[in-house]
Amino acid sequence: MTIAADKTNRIGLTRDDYRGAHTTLCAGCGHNSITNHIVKALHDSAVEPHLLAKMSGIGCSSKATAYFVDRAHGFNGAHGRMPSLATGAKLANRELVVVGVSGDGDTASIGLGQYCHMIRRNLDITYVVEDNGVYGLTKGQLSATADLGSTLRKGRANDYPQIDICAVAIDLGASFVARSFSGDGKQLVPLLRAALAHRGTALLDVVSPCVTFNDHAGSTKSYAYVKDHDAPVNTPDFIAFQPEITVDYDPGTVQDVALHDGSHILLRKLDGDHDVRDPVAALRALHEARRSGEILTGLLYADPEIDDLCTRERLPDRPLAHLGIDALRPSREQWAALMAALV
Amino acid sequence: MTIAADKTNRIGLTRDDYRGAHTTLCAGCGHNSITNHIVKALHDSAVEPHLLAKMSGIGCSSKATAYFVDRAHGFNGAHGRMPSLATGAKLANRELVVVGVSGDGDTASIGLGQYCHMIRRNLDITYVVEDNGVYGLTKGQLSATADLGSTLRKGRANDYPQIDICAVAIDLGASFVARSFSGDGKQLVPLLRAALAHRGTALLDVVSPCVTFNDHAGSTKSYAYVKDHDAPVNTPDFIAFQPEITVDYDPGTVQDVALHDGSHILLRKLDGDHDVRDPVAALRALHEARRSGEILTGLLYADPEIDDLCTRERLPDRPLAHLGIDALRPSREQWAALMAALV
Amino acid sequence: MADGNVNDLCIQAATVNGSGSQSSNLVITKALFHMGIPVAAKNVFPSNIEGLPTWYDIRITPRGYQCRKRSVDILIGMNPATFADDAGNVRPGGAVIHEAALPRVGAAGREDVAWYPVPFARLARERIDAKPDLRKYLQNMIYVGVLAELIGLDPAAVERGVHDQFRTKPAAAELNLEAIRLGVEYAREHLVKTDPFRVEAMDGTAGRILLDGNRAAALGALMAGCTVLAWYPITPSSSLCEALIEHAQRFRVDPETGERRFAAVQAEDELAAIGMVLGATWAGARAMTATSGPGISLMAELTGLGYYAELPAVVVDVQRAGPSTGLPTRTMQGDVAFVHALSHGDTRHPVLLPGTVTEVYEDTRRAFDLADRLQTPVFVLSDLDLGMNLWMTPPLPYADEGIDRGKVLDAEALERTRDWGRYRDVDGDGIPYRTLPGTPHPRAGFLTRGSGHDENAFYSESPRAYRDTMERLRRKIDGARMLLPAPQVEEAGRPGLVVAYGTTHHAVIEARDRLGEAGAAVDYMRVRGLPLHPLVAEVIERHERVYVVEQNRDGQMEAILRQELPGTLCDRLRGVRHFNGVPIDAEAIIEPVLAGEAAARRPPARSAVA
Amino acid sequence: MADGNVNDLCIQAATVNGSGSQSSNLVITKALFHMGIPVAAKNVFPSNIEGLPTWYDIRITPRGYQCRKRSVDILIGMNPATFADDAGNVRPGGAVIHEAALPRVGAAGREDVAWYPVPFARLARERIDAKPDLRKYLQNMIYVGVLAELIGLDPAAVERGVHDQFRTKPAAAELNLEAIRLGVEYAREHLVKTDPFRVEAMDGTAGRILLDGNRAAALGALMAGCTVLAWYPITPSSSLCEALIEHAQRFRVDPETGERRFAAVQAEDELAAIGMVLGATWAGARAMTATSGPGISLMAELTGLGYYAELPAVVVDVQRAGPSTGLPTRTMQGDVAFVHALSHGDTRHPVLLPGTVTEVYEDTRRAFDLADRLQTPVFVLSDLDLGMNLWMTPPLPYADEGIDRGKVLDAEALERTRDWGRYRDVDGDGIPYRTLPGTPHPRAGFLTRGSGHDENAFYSESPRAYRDTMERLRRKIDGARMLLPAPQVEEAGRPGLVVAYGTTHHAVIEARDRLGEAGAAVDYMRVRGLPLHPLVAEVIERHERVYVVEQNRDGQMEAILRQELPGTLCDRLRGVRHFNGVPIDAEAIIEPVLAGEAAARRPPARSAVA
Ligand SMILES: Cc1ncc(C[n+]2csc(CCOP(=O)(O)OP(=O)(O)O)c2C)c(N)n1
Ligand SMILES: Cc1ncc(C[n+]2csc(CCOP(=O)(O)OP(=O)(O)O)c2C)c(N)n1
Ligand code: SF4
Ligand code: SF4
Ligand SMILES: [Mg+2]
Ligand SMILES: [Mg+2]
Repeated sequence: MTIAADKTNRIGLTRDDYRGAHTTLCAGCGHNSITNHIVKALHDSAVEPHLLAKMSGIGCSSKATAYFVDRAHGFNGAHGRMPSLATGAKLANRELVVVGVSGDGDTASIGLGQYCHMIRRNLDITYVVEDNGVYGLTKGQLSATADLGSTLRKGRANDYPQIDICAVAIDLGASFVARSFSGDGKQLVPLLRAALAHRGTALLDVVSPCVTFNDHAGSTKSYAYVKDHDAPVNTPDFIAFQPEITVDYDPGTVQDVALHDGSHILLRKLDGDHDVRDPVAALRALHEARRSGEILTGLLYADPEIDDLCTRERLPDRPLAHLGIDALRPSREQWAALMAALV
Repeated sequence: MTIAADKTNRIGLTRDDYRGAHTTLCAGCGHNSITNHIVKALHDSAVEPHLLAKMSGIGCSSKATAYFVDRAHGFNGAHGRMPSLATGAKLANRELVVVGVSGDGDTASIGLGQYCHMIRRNLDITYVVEDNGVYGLTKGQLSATADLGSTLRKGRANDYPQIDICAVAIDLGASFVARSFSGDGKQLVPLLRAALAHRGTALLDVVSPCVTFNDHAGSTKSYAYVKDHDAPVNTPDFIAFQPEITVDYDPGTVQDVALHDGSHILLRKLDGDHDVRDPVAALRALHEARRSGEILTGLLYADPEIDDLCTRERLPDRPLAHLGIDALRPSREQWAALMAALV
Repeated sequence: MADGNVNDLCIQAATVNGSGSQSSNLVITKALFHMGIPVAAKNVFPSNIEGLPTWYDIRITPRGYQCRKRSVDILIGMNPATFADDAGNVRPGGAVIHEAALPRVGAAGREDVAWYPVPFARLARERIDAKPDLRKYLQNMIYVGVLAELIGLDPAAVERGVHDQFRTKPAAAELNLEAIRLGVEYAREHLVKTDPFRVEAMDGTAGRILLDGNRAAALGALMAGCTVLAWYPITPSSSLCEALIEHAQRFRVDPETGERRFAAVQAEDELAAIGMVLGATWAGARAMTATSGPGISLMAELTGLGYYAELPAVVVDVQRAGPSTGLPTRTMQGDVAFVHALSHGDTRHPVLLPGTVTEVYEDTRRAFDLADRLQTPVFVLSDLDLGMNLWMTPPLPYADEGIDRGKVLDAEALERTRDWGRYRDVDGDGIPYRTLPGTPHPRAGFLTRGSGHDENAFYSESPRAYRDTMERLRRKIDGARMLLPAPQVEEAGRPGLVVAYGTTHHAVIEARDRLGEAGAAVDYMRVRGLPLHPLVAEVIERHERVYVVEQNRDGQMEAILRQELPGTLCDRLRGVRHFNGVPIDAEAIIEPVLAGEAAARRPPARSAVA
Repeated sequence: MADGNVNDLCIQAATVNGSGSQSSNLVITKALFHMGIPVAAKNVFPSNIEGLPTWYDIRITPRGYQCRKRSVDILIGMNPATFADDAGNVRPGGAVIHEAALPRVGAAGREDVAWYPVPFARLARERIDAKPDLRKYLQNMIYVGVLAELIGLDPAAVERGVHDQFRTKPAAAELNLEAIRLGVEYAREHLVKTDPFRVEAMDGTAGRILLDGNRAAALGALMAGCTVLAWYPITPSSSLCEALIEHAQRFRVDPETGERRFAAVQAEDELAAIGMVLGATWAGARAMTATSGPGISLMAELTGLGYYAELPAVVVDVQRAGPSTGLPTRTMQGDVAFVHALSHGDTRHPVLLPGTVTEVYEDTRRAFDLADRLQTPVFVLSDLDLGMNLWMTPPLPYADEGIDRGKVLDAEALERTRDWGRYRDVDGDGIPYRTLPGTPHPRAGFLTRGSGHDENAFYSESPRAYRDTMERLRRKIDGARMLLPAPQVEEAGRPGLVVAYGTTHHAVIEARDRLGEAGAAVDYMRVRGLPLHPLVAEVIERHERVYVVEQNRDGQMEAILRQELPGTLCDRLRGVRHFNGVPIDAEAIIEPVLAGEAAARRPPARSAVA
């Protein structure tokens, strides 16, 4: 353990308190950078480690839950099935801050059905897809997010169009959709913090190069390609809820999205007219970017008004998992009446 | 067997030659109407019965494959897994004309992943979703295509937004996306014929009221609701490939989509500016209709240029299933060389 | 009229589904019940919504047998498609009430039964003033009246039955009563009774209720404090989930805030359903799902995750017939072996085998305790017969005991524990201690995973850690033998023993009585859970011939017995198997057992010489 | 130096994965092979891409044993994380070549082994002119040179090994050879050999090739005329699919048009993969998938569909360790029971159990014939050890026979058949005749379904139709007993019998020799398929003690045997089980068998008195 040179956050924890086991991923893997950004965001947002639930599927990316916040509970589940595990966990204990880490194979291939239905339910989760366009852990097969025509290291070109998980999410009525790049902490950390503050499914599709299997020329998920084709639509700034602070900005250049917990995400518009409240505009931008080979990053769409799963299910504030048996059984009288009515 | 009063089609068959077993669905079920429209379309398009492959999942809708074209082969598979069965069948024998019939539960719940990946691969199939917003066969639970707020017969309101399988399909790069209504044969039959002529996945989301579980006030998939809220974007006319015929039309009001086999689908525009070649426009229209409670029908989007699965896989014209073993084994010489190279 | 024909008959209504006949049949069932006459009802229905043949058997026996009877005494023949076949099943001397318009061809031309033609359609058309679709339903209600008149149903009991059935719709009740009166009247005026069957009020249903197993299981879950239900509709388990939702809605909603102390999610499929259950139990709730065959197959992978990562889960499998889609509305005991070792690799899951409504209530309730105690998925194996038919049963008892949440360490307990390891076998029972997410203690957190791990829940590929974990898991599940219900044994030192489980029980009860009357009495043991209780082998040991009766083709329980019994005992096992989708009846047991017992009594040498 | 140390040793390279050591190990393996020395290589690698411990065992025995050896003669210790443990496994008198910088603490301080420290890192840094990441790889190549010098590898053979390994990259070959020379040089100058191990060229590999089972299986599929592969990547089966694609690319592409006589689809998951396979075989192609444990679980539902709708399919299960994700890169025989009865309801699937590279080639090839003949899914059970390790094997024979497509009626045959019914048992073997979609005949069409159906493929809920179909299916799969390979039996009238299957074979071979030397010779039977061949019971009948050796915890084959054997034979079975993820070795068998045989020889009474 290194001694924390870090300053402490609102709940008195240092950055080191948010670290996890040593990574066993490849040196240079984008996933490792994302881990670091997650650590920073969790620390900055002062998430209580014991309330954090780290969920993942199977893949190099999914292993990453082991590499941050040792103290928290985590569940490295089964391939493609993390959304259902996370759904159950949140239903059982809505106090948990659920952070999911998945891969593009995990989410867009085997897990696509669960992914879509999680979005439909608007499960309150920060859902990070570490998107490298390949199956890292099984040694470099193409994934469904690989772009049409992009090539594998061994030269095979992809004959199938990519599944754009951001576009699909917007179409399914997602409440928070962003894309970013593992190498861009300045953009990713505020997005992560906003996602944590958002009540609902916050999708972060983070392009995360696989240095071992998909970082060569011909790949559209390589460090070089992303750096060259990154087209940010906005620069996000995250303002945590602090009642006394007011922020001054020019509404012409900044869009302010107020989140449920009183936080704000301020978006400095780069692409003149990108309105994060307009789903069709976001879809248009994504379609156009796809055509031009650009990777649109930033907060693409947000609607903090949509009820999340637990709200829809009208769950009490007290976690279901904490209810005693007396609160759950019908009374003796109710039971007797029930039995009496059964002919 | 009734005696065919029908006239014969190009290959000398009457409408009766395209009929199947007697339906066991409820009287008045929208699915039965669709069956009739399918019979008409297959007859009109003179599909060879023995080349037809009728594929389905499980549900009232999926049973419908038994109720048309007795002579054809069919596969009433497993719940939600029809796309994979159809994919295998087409790979094995690309001469087959594959018609899939599914339900909204079958496609949008358990089968959503396979559905999306079928679209991504652009499997050459006419994929009909008989969409009633409920699970008919299991007695009336809400499905994922039920609109937010629509109510079940027993009064429970739907807390979750619908999955718009047309929008999702367009976002996944589908090559042919249409919506229609079981009661509107004039619109549906030409769409079916165009879908049969189209080489690629042709999605037909056909609203098909369930008279037993979802045809009451409060439902947005009832006969009454659909009749009141049907908003056709175009009136399709199908012109089968006949070299000598030329069609006259005013390009301002009609959009002509030429299909791979030389057929044309002529779309009389109703909604002034709906361009079926523009995916973003289609998405916009769908989003707007959803907001206003309208049901957009007609051909929403088409791109006949996209390669279908068998083309992408560069399969020979001769079906793989018909290749003899000699065409498949390496020669003795090749084998010997292969063995010699293995140290 | 022989007295044996009083309160001893089987009535079968052969109708078309979606025609409202279900209400008519329930009215008859409930009227009999209100007359104090024990009834057993079996609904044999098709896998569609409207227009296919359906049969409803109402069996009345003075001894209260609850199993199916093979032959029919009174047929109510309403379905043209099956009329001839149905008439063929009526026993000689029986009776047939039928739509007069049906052609009397084939077996429907038999002369050894009494025929009561009734022009139901015409009566409905001419005498009932209602909209056409309603009239279609009411037409079937007429046969209730005809039957009532013929066998002597008490009009007051019939009226109560109608009111039970249309509790919330008084107008409908009135219309239906009218239709019934029409039937009574017609029978009185036009039919001459020539059959011997009748019923008389008795005192055989006091202290009983009518209840289906699915609702009972739902009540068990409610009573156990289940707070998360994740499910996907599938016959015949849907009604279990729907009943649980209904009762949670009734008992778990805060009247002021509308808040629900219960979450029920209709998942997108069964993979998601079991995933949600595991996520919920991981986070500390009691959670369950219910499904049937195809759903079980889809839950295979995640059940293995639950086993290896050691998470509680309750899965009720309401079994139906067949591999694949099979016969979704028919019954079977076909998942026993599959469920017991569900998932790839070495796995083994505790299985509860209820045979009655009370048991499926208790077993479902206790499954939550077992799952929490053992930290593993637990299966409750019901079937369509138990789950979807109405059974006479004593009212379900209120649960007096508390619940067992098993070895969970909260922050305080953790503070007292110096050296906690998630997967350490501290107590020698193979069961480790767990903490729940959200526990406010810096040492509470760990990573749950389905990949290799050591005692401290760290990732590990160590051969030793892997083997040790697998050995411990074996010990843990082995320990369940003593936690599961012991077999129910009825022994009187006879050399023959019937072994059965689940709903096969009811046919065994009748078979045993009749075997006894035939001079071939046998002992009986009903297995109540897997892995097997030690008593099972002991009881088998005391018998020479052991008939393992089950409702599947492959003798799945027999195979499980063979895995555990010494060879000498294996050789005593004889499989008796019934697998056509309809519930097993006594004959299916009596015949092979009688043959087996007779062969054993016959001195072998003598017969060879003679 | 004792002669016993010539060509009789086990070399273990303990490295970090992703560091290029795999190439070094393959060069050593191939160099030995080129010297004519029989080798057996076992790669024990982690489930990640870079940075975790990995071991590569190269075993050389004059007798050509191909199983793992428990102790290590020469360790090449390169991994700081495991160095002490690795050193502990070296047998007394063994040798350790190691990175000089590694601390000699714990077992790494032993004095009973020879230590050969080499400053690999420094040598690479100072003496190799390459980019840093390449240098990391080359550093491991140095140990090839050190080892070569110490044990006497023929430089020409090493060079051939390098060229084999870098066939397409001559520049890389040169760089690697340079690194090797560096190692040779260093050893010559700085190390004094004090261990006894050395190798000498011999004639033990003539007519053999080195091949992994996955590639062999792929070649079997190619030879069988498989045209559709649907797969989802999963270790350890991915390389099978990739090999099949590679060879199809080589032999099935029309050089002119680029057309492929083969379709390979990477499915979205295993449910889709098996679905595509069933769709393809339904439409008349030969189709397969390959997967491992979790994938098998996900294929459960559709396998049942294949069984009940009677569709061919070939599924190769390359087994790995554990329930759930388990140990993805370790070996096991843990799916035998699950696969044999995969899916809910009553099901049973033929299973082939190859133990060698040749067998996995032949079995995969024949699985297509079997699947077509029986119209049912057929499983080939390989494992990681067989699939992913290199084995010495004779070249795979070209298939001389044609293929058996089973009972398929084309239009002509249909025309001759008056009264065809898809599911009719015409020949009494339970196997019906099928037609394929696209058959130009008006009577060819029918609807395939997983729901109840009668002989004519019509939808049916008839109890009789259901039962008859299930009975026929049982007969059909029962008939497979005679179609599957017979057990391989080596009998010499001894009272003890070892029963094994799959790769356990190789450890049995060594164990038998050594048991014989210890005066406890046993007979041997290797089961080659399920359902069991009748010979299996016959052979067991002739033995008093039967050791069922398998690589799983629950004795899955033993349980299958118990289901079929008479009780007296069941009592002769004794389970010998190994399940830690590394391939079984001879010791694991010798110990229990020796104990069992010794106990049997000891006269019980005498010892009690003495
Ligand atoms: C059911 C199942 N099928 C296949 C696998 C094998 N598998 C492990 S990880 C993985 C894909 C990983 O790709 P991705 O999700 O993109 O993660 P990455 O490694 O690229 O970060 C696969 C197919 C599995 N574990 N389970
Ligand atoms: C794996 C599996 N789960 C559940 C079922 C039960 N089931 C049969 S049909 C159906 C839903 C049918 O709904 P839909 O697809 O909308 O068809 P509809 O009946 O409405 O036409 C379900 C859940 C099943 N057959 N298989
Ligand atoms: S293989 Fe790729 S994704 Fe996996 S750890 Fe290495 S670089 Fe990252
Ligand atoms: S239940 Fe609904 S969907 Fe099913 S057949 Fe009847 S009307 Fe159609
Ligand atoms: Mg990836
Ligand atoms: Mg539906």
